[in-house]
Amino acid sequence: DGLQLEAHPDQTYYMVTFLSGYSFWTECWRGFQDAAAMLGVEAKYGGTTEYDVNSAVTSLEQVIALNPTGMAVTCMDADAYVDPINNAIDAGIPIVTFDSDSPNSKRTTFLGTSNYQAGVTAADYIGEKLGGKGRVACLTRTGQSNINERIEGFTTELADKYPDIEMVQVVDAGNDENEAATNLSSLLSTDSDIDYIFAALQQAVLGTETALSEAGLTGEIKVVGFDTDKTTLDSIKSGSVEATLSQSPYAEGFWSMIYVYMLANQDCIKSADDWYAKGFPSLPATGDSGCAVVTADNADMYYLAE
Amino acid sequence: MKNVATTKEQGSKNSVWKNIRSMKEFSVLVILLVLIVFISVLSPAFLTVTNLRTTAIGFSCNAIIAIAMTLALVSGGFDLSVGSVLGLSAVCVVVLTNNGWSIWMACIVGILVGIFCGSINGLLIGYLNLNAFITTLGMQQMARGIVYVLTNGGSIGLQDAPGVKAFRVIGSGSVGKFPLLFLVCLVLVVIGDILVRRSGIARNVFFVGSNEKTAMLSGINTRLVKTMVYVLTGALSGLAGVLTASRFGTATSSTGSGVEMTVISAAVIGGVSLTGGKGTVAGAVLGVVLMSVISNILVILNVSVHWQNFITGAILILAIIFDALSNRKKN
Amino acid sequence: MKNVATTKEQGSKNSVWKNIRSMKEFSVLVILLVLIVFISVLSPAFLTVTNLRTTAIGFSCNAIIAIAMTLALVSGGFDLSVGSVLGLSAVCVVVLTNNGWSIWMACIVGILVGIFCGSINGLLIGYLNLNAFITTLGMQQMARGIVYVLTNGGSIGLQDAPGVKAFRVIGSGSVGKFPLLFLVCLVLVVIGDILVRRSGIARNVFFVGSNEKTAMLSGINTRLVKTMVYVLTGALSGLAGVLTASRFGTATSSTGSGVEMTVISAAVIGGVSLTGGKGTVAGAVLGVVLMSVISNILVILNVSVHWQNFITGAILILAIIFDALSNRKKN
Amino acid sequence: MNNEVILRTSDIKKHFTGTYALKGVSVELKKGEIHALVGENGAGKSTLMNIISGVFSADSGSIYLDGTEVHFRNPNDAQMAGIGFVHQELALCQDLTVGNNIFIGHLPTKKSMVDNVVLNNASRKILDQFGESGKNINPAALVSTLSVAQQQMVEIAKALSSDCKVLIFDEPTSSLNDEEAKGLFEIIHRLASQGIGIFYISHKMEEIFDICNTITIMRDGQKIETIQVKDTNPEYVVSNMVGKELGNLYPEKNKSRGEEVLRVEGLTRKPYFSNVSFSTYKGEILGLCGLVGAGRTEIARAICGIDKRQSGDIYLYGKQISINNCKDASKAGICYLTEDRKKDGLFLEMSLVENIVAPQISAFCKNGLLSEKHAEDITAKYKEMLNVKYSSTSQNIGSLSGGNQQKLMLAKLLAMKPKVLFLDEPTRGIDVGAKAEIHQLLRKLSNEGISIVVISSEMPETVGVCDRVVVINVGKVVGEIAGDELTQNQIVTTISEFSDKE
Ligand SMILES: Nc1ncnc2c1ncn2[C@@H]1O[C@H](COP(=O)(O)OP(=O)(O)OP(=O)(O)O)[C@@H](O)[C@H]1O
Ligand SMILES: Nc1ncnc2c1ncn2[C@@H]1O[C@H](COP(=O)(O)OP(=O)(O)OP(=O)(O)O)[C@@H](O)[C@H]1O
Ligand SMILES: [Mg+2]
Ligand SMILES: [Mg+2]
Repeated sequence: DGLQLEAHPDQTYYMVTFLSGYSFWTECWRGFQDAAAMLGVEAKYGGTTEYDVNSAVTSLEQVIALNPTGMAVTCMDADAYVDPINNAIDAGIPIVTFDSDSPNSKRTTFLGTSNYQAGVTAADYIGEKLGGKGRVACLTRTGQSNINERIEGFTTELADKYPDIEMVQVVDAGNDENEAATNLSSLLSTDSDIDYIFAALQQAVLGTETALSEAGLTGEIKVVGFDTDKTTLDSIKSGSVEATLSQSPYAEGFWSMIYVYMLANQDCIKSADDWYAKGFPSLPATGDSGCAVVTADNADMYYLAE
Repeated sequence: MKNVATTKEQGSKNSVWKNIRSMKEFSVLVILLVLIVFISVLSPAFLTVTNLRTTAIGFSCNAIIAIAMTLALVSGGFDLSVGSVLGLSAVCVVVLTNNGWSIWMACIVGILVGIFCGSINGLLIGYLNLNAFITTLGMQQMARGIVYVLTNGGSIGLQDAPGVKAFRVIGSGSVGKFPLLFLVCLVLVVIGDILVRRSGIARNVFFVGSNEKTAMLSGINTRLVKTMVYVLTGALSGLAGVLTASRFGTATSSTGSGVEMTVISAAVIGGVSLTGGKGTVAGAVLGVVLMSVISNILVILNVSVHWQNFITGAILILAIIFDALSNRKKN
Repeated sequence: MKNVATTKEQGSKNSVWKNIRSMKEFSVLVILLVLIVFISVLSPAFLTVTNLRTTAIGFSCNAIIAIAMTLALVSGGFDLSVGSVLGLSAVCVVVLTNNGWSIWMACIVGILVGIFCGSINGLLIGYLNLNAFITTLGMQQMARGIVYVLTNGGSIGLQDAPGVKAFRVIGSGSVGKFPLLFLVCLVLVVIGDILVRRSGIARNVFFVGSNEKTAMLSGINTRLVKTMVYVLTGALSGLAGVLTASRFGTATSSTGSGVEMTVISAAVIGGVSLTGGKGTVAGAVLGVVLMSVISNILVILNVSVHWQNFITGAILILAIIFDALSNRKKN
Repeated sequence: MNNEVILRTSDIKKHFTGTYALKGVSVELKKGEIHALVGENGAGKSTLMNIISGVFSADSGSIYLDGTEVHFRNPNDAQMAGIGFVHQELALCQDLTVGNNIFIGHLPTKKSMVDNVVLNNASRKILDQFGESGKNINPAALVSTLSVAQQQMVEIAKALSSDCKVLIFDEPTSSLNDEEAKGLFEIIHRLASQGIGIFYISHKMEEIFDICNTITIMRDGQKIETIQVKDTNPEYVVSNMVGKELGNLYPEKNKSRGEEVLRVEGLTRKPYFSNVSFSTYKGEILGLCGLVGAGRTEIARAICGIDKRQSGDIYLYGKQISINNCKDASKAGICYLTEDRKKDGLFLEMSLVENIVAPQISAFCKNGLLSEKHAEDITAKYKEMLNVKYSSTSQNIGSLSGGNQQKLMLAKLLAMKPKVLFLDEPTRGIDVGAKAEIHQLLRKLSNEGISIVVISSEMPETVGVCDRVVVINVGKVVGEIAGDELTQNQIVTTISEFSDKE
């Protein structure tokens, strides 16, 4: 007979992020909630809006102190999250990490794509489009390590695989779209002979578009953005952005919930008696949510269902 | 008295030069000019129409806010909420228009939202005598909070509707080679500078900032003056928000963040006193221009993003060291 | 005089209560207790050992910095560079250790880096009389810039080396149920509070902040006093950086960002005056505790992240309104 | 007193932008001597003392202490060498306690902790020397809660807290009443008898002839002469200091008075005063007098809307008016000259012109913009009228001499064309010549129909200037004296009669 899932309304699962409040997490949260509803458990979202390890870890530990049934955690810093995650697991709270991993911790599973890989994907996309020859620039946000990793993946891949593509400049996107636009404009006024711009964070896409349109270069310089925010998708459809990268936030959230549910309700998996305690491999250690390139052809599908 | 007479008799050329030298804005002007000469020599890209245009567009909103921030600083306070209020106003314009409001009504609401936030700041600081730092920090968080709630942490694009095209011209149009946004800013700055220098009402702000007790005894309604200062910062932040929405056609959850620090430090570099009583709009705006020329230079020279903060910080400190030394010589 | 005598004769119970009520820290203590009672009633999760432990660990570094920030504010200035200096110190510890330095030497260097940054701030503010806002903002950018350069914008983990295990115990170990980090913070806060309240050297900071000219005319070396204040903020930020490195075993490019605003607003809420001359370490630290209890409550009540900023801002404002009203009653 | 010189200056010169404050001054101070420095406002007295005590450095000239030349780089050097200074302007740390302020710079410590017990006891001892009013000051009280007079005593106590060879008093009694001043004089005599040399700056001739041995007269940054008190008289000193014969110090009194201008009824603000009623009339100068702390300042402030009153009605020309804040009062033409010019009288970092236009900026505006010509004209007019000494109208008012600041504060009020003027210590720190001018001016204004209320701690001034006085004691009106009965004796009698009844 097949496996029957029971509803556990008393079980509470947390999804915890850093820099909460950004739209990417909203999509993860949708997936997480949907899975929780399907499984009949309660889902909650926690985290801090600040970008600081101390606040992030403190709010994570405070959630752990609430003793939830299980947690899906995205890690602002791999090393800094090792102790809190291990402590929680030792206290009997199963944890999966998603989007950003902490590989040295005792977390059972990581679901997501590394930011480095996302950068590589962007480089491959642009490299192929340019036929291996051309000039590119990109926008980053200094000091935010997840974005820094995307840039690293991007530049390394370009240098390795497409030696004839010149990396013109890495520009700081600043705090908001105005700074992003101003800084990119400064670059464009020195050097507008650029084929592609990779805006490595969602908040820089808008500034990039505006800077290009103000310089009259919309369409001449192509844009590859990041994340599938509604406005970015709109821009793809209107043509001012050519492509964007999706790390499948919905899938990350959805499968995080499923995985952590399985960890909290171990007898659902009948691979071996007491498999978790004995360390019998029953769940993949990593799940690649993939990194998709979204273009005008497939943009429609990425709009969040209302 | 005889000495004074003699100085006056000296050639007027000399005295014009002296006048300029004694201006509070003198040292920031010198630094700005030195930087401009420096970068023009290093790179032909600086003195091009496109570069000047985009730099001007970039600092316009900050300059508009700097007008009001000057008064807030002169009154002895400051306003940390300008950036969030700018963001909130932009978001309101977009959300209301998308919900079927007329774009122009939405703009008015955007400015009113700014005035509303400013009034709360003003009433709390002026009438309840609360600390300006904490009050406006609280307002910063509250306004940013509402932005998060309204945008859901993402961004909202302005949908097409009657008037939206016309509206977007304000932020992206040009008159000849001059961006409209910059012209709006220029007009406001000139008016603001004259009013702050010369108008009776603005003078009251100086009195309040210089010695609040004396101002009160002189029959100045110090509470009202303080309140109005924050209403003005709110109103101009609201306006800046409307202009931002017009320029980008989108409002995001981070629109305007960090503006307060840029504007306050620009104003202080431009000679506005943090302890109140001293400052000019021209100085503050020159400070804003200086800061944006610095970031422009960093990009033009392709300075690694990792070094940019260091260099900006170093220039900030060098600027005030220069200011201090040049003032010391004068005395 | 008669009145004073009469009050003294009243029962000592009464006067103890009056003493407490007249303390500057009174209103923040009341707010804190009210919030604690409120959350304890709403959720049993607050008064658990784990929750209190993590909250205490969370605010320890901020509290340590608050000790020095109190003095900076009392002296009439402030220090916006504490967060970046904390970050820089943490990065130095990690980088040096990974490069083969002894971990303990690296810790000393971390603190020395803090002292170095603080000394530059101090000399510029004390001896060149530069504006504290811009100087420390410049230092903030410079220190953060060096962090970016050293970390390449990412993060660096502390590699295993002799002594690293022992070092990490400081930040993550416990004595009984008390986190070691919290105990370190507690000891420093108690010593700091006593020294600031009672020591002759700290008293000079109060004189300088209250009336710099008078202090100078009275033979106090105001420049040295001001310089030393920033050396102290630097030193304690450096120490906080070492402790952060010890706790997390890694240093990131953003370590410490935003700490300055948290600490300054906490201190102001705790009754430290932004215009100088008034304040206690106890008040500032209570302010830090209050802020972290507020974020704890938001987590426990699972307030939507989108609303968190709004609520934090509103509580900030309510806190100072309450403070203002309770002071008004007292007078 | 022996003849040993402790301090000698030789040919001290000092200039500020636009003016020469000192044009070569040489003075000698002997051990145990009480040496008065007199001169008009802006004569350079404070500047000279500031140079002696290391606050300013001289352009040229030298200072000899105990016969050896000294170079003070800062006030601390001077203090170390034993020079104490009671500054003209009150400058205390408002946020700290009395004790801390008295021992600022050399707090008593035990294991480097401030010893509060020793601090307060030592402060107590110093303050007690001032008699009753000194005893009323609690060493643990915050300075910000003290009255101006009390602050002045703390300022003096500060100088007494360290051992000195030379003590400088720059107008120490400008805020003290007679009794407190007497306490101070006893202290000064005792110090002199211990061999300390004392410089004493004052505009009050009686004081100088009471306590000083020697007088140095200064004018326009120059020393005119140094004479022994026993060889001279006040008239001679005054005429030398002003540079011309001075007529009568007080103007003719008015025999008749006009209609009632201001009437207050049942004014109450507990605990400062209660049920105060009086009237003022056209052409009459009214005095409010009483001991320190009688509540005169508080009454004036309440009428002018600065402090909230608990009850009481105010009538102007017979019509009740409502005054809830300063603006109401100044609109109605009721103005208050503060007794603390530094704290709430002037914008010290702003120019003369700006200070003058502050209370009525709109009157100087055309189309909302300030008309600078108009403002400068008015300033020039009052400069003339009050004989203010300054180098340029754009000078910061804080850089003027104390007396000139006081004059400009008065000018600011006069520019408002008031109907009723409350003047709290109007001639504080003003030189004898200017004082006479101000008295004449008050009379002239009064004749022009402004009704004037004077609050003065100087009994002779009250008696000399006022046509009628209302006597206040412990916040209550206890009598009214007018006409020929108005003498110092009568005032004292009225106060003491009341105190006896209590
Ligand atoms: N810091 C300063 N900057 C410019 N001018 C100054 C400064 N201090 C004093 N002066 C000028 O020096 C002159 C002498 O001033 P000083 O204070 O010594 O006079 P004073 O004799 O003490 O007068 P008073 O009796 O009014 O106190 C005045 O003309 C004054 O304006
Ligand atoms: N800021 C204050 N805080 C507390 N008490 C005060 C304050 N100012 C004045 N007092 C007290 O109020 C009473 C009335 O003081 P007020 O200044 O009105 O006296 P006055 O008659 O004007 O005397 P003076 O000659 O000193 O001007 C005094 O007992 C004084 O000590
Ligand atoms: Mg003087
Ligand atoms: Mg008085």
